[in-house]
Amino acid sequence: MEDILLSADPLSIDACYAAVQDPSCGGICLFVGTIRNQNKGAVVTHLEFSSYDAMALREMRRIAEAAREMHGLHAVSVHHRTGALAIGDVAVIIAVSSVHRAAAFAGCAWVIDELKKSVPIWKKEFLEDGSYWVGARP
Amino acid sequence: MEDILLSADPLSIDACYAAVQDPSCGGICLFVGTIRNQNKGAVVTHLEFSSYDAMALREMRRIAEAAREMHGLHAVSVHHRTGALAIGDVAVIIAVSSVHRAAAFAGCAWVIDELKKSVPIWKKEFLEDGSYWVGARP
Amino acid sequence: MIQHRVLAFAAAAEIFGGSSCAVALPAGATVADLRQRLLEDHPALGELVTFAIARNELYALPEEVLEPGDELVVIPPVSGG
Amino acid sequence: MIQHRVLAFAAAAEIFGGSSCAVALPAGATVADLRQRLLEDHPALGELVTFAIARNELYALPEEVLEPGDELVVIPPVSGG
Repeated sequence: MEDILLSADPLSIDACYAAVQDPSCGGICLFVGTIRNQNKGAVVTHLEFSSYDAMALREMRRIAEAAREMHGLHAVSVHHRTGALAIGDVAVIIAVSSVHRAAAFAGCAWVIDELKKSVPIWKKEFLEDGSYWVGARP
Repeated sequence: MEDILLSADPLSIDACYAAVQDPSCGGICLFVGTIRNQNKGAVVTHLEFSSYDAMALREMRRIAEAAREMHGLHAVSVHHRTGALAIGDVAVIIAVSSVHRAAAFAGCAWVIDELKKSVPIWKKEFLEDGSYWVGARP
Repeated sequence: MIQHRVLAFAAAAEIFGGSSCAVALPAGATVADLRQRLLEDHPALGELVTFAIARNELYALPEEVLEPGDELVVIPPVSGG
Repeated sequence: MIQHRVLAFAAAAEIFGGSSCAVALPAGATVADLRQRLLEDHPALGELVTFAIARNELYALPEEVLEPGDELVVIPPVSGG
């Protein structure tokens, strides 16, 4: 089962947990990505996400399905925020369940790695003296 | 920072998350261990934990401290249930925060591995036709 | 010639000066042709670390032939998560 | 001879038939001596995959010398998590 969400509202760890929990599973691994107050030494004040929603949802689902297949997971939940976020806000939650925990850890790490590589979502960091799209330019 | 709990009451994922969350950290990895409805093909009806509380708390703290040191983590939370649990109940929660996510995954996996090796807590599984202490006998 | 509408997000939208631009290409033109034309029309795209082109919500291969009505999108380096 | 009280949990408590047992050992006896005596007094401990002995809430090494008043505990294979 895959549970995919792109939302302008605050994300819920409990919702992701509930989406993957199952009596057959002994291990659930979650990754929660939050907004840091600095990046490469610069002070970050806040952040905005831009997203190509239809393709982002399609890519998130593709990654979740591939993770289930590759790592033999029971269920995968991928929730990502959109819009303006403050320091400490949750940007992304990944939750995966499996019968044994090694697969849960490996699958969860794989999902967030892939998400950061291919899902069309862009982060604009606002510093005290300007803003820039993260990773866009050398 | 280490946050250690051994509790007869239901565990809270939100409490573990809150204990480790910090504006300097971009990644939090959680592991949630739940009671499975079967083990090696046998149907499990419920489960009881026995624990040597003082030493269990001491070992949980030692593991959390070692994980922080080894993996450069910001904070580690380790909560474990005691008493009688039903299928699907949460037995253990590990949460770790770090500046970068690779350390969070590695540290969280290390903590649950170590906990299962050395923390003096014992699981009695109740099957439809009897009960046994998990792992005690060959 | 076929008129294509090309959408852009994030750094690419700032380079376009808007969320889309129009590109006219001969019938049979490929994704590689579109890329080259975009770089000619908007040289600042060359300042990006890289960019991909999505066609109908999938990452497109250079040799894919553009069809009228395709949803074409410039994808600058992603940074979600 | 020093009287030691040895606590037990889980499978070890079932073997003891209670949460503790008494063991008398000469002064200077080690954790290894205690282990041997426990196996003599409760041969069923040998049916466990293994067991450790904790002394004052720490896993004890075989050569450690027991002191009067030590908190000694038989630790059968743990299975938390």
